[in-house]
Amino acid sequence: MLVVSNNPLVQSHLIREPQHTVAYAPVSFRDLLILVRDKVHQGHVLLTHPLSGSVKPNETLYKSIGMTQQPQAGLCVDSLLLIEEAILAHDRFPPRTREVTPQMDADFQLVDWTLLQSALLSDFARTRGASAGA
Amino acid sequence: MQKIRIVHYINQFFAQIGGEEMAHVPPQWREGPVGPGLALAAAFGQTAEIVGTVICGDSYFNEHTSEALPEILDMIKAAGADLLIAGPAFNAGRYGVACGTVAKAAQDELGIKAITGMYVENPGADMFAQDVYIISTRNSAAGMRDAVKKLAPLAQKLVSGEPIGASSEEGYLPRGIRVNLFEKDRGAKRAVEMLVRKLRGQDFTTEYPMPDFDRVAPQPAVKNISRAKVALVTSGGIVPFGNPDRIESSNASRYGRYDLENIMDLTEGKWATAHGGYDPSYANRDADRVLPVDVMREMEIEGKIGSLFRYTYSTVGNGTAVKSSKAFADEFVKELIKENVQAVILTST
Amino acid sequence: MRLELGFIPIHDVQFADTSRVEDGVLYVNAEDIKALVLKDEHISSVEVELARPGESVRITPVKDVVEPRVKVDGPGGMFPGTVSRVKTVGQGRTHVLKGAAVVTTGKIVGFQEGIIDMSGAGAQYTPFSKTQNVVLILRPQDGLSAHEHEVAVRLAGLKAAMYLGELARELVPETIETYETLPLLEGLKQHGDLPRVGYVQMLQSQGLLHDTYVYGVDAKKILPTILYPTEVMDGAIISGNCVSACDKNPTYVHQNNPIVHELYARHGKDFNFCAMIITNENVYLADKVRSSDWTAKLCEFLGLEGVIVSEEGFGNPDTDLMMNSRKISEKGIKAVLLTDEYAGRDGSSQSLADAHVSADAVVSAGNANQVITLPGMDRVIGSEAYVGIIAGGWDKNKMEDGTIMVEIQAITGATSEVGFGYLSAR
Amino acid sequence: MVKEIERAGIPVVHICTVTPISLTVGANRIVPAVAIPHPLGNPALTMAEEKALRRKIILTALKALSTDITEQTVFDVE
Repeated sequence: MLVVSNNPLVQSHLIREPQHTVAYAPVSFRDLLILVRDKVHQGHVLLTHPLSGSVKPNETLYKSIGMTQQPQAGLCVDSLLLIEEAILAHDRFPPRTREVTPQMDADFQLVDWTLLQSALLSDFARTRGASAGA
Repeated sequence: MQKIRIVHYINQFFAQIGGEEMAHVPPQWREGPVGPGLALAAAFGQTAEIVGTVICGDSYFNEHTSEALPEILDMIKAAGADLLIAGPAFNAGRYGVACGTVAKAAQDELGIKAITGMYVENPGADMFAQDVYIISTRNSAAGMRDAVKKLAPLAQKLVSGEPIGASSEEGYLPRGIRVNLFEKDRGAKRAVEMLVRKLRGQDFTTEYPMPDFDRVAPQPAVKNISRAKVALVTSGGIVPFGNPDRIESSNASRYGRYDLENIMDLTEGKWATAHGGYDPSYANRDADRVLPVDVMREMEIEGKIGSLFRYTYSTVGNGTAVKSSKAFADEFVKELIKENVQAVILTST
Repeated sequence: MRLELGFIPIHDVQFADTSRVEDGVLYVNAEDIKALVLKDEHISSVEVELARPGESVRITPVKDVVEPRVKVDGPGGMFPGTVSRVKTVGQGRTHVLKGAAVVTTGKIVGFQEGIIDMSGAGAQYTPFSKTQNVVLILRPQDGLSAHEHEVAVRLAGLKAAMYLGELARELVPETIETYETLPLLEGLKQHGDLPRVGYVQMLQSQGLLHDTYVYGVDAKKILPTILYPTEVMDGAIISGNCVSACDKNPTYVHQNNPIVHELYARHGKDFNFCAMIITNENVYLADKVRSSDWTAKLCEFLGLEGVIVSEEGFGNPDTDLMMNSRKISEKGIKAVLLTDEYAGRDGSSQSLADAHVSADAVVSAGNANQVITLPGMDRVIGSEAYVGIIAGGWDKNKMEDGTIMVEIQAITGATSEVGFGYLSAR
Repeated sequence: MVKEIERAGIPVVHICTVTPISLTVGANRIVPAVAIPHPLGNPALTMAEEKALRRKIILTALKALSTDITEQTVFDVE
């Protein structure tokens, strides 16, 4: 899985797992969604939902999104519609300015990581199953 | 407390001047309530007074809007109104459009409260439901009593500035703005009731209509494109260099209207893109790659189209950003119609 | 499967030396509860407080709410697979301390949510302003991971509710309600002329503070499956989620699932309520596809003609909801959806992150972005320190006079997507 | 935008890179474009070739406007 993430905790966990590639970018939540959209245009297919979790887009600072490692030929339209809708949904939540304590920052990272972890488990089952069947 | 001063707008039919044959009468002023105004006045009781009634023929209003509207607004203003009530228009289309137009103008230009009433399928309802409160009425004047019963309390709330409840509570047509309310039955019970009705094939009303599934039937083909005036519109964000209207780089809240007169080609340094989603260098080097003015001029010269409309409209949006772009289009489409544009080419990235 | 619920109404809660129920009053020995909870070495301290309807009390951040119940007859115990051994439940008799609730609070993450106001403007938005609440304030051992902390708090609430529920074992219920769902074929024989109806419940299943458990199994690992609806009344489903508290189902709401109850109310009259299907809301898109495929398949397999589908959460679950709607409709089955809305503070934004034309019958539980001013309270159980940073909280929402402004999404159960409340939007 | 223009009574053709989005937003006459940063161009070509390509797309659009349709239709550039 290609994980596009602005979450340092995700990067530190996945760096030890060669089956995953982390495209780490220390950017805003919104810019991360844009980054993912650009990758969709390059042919990568979304594997996780860009609005995972209930922490609202104007609240958490972190997002990690799973995509296929390799781009496919041509654009995955479902992925594009999904990421475009996610960007629109993001923009509906008014920006907030508030102090994020180090503890909160760590917690936002942690929750984002657990959301991604649940996807990694599913992805492991799928890709291992596929190779066993091949 | 001082009585609310109401001006009532009605058409020639409800003023008992006459039917279609009298629809040409220009605006006139009568002191006090007329026709349905009597029922309205009764519903308000001591809290309000209909100080006067503006009467205008439906044909006159719709064919001479630019003259009729200022005249009507002057009458409303001169009467020192706190509130304008228009109609209700029930299912009368031209009357509905007139009521919506007058109510919106009273609100926007005179700064007074305004309210009207219509049947949901009245074309005026679709045009004005987002701008003015429109009481949902039956499709004929037989629904007058019912309409008045809902109109008076909502009008009073509007004037006093009390919070307005949800459309289903107050009886107005949904305005696309979601308002919370407490229902009599809990959600689970309402869901079961809705399911039973759906299973039986009975009428039910969804509490949240899905957005944007309305489809517009295709317009017939342009009969002779080689004589047609064609307009160029884009969501690709092509703007004069420097972005004078400061159109935002994504999901813009504004659009620009730009003059193409004597412009044969969009050249680098004069035109650029405001779009921030993608690499802008291609469009900045040659904006015709997004807004094909150069080729449209060739088409004009070769007689493949009649002419290219003088202005282009440009905004930034991805295909799915329908909400704000809908508002822009509603605005600029008026000019397209006025200028007799017969076809539009819309380009998107 | 047939279950009797025996209701013992509770209209007051008091501390006492011996825990017991007398004349509708729940007497609680706090020391007993503390000792019980502190058996878990992950919990370092626990305080017990009481909150009654009408009091000037705010409970926050709320983790879970649980109803005290006890199984007096029939297989298994309350909350099977967690604090009781695994055994299929939902038959026999269960006693309920109706009107009482255990509320757990304690900071697990720094942006935690959930407000229950026992009086004032916020009270009408949460069903738990009307219950007699025994509140546990739980603190973890130092260095405990957030995951273990969540488990410890979750189990503490269940154990306390078990303990209080046990007080009802020998009591004579004031009223007894019977709920019965027959095996499919027998049900068809009995109600052959009525339309076959089911309930599809979508469960939040994504990660820390976003999980739900079914007989102890993490719901993200289930395939959609079938339950007798009475199973949930014995605690087959429990909550492990509380983020964005307005539309998450506390365990109490699972125990009292209002859709189950409203379907039973008209079962055998207007339709044949055949079964309940549970499905999940995973992060991984292939899981969403599979689960919605299976949900539609089970609906078809059961021969259902109509279903109610309830969502849990906003954002990515909207995608699951629309997949379910589309696939169930494509089977020719009529569906009614239950959701809440995020239409912005002014109500003008599109309410859901996804939409499908098949979703033509939707019940709305209200706009969670609605802003509300809550009065200051004489007593705060837990801590208000997090109110400013919760999803519904404003940045500078604490006014000098003690009032706070929040979106109702901060209020526990405000926009319940199983239709527990009365709030809606138009 | 496309629906508002059409609803007002003016036929509109949507030249759009991602035709499924165009279908989703309710365009009736759709002509596929080249690529997102340059829907009516291709920087890999010479200026003359590029203009020829743009002409083809516009001619297809004019053909679409001149064609009666009853449902959403994608007019491929030949």
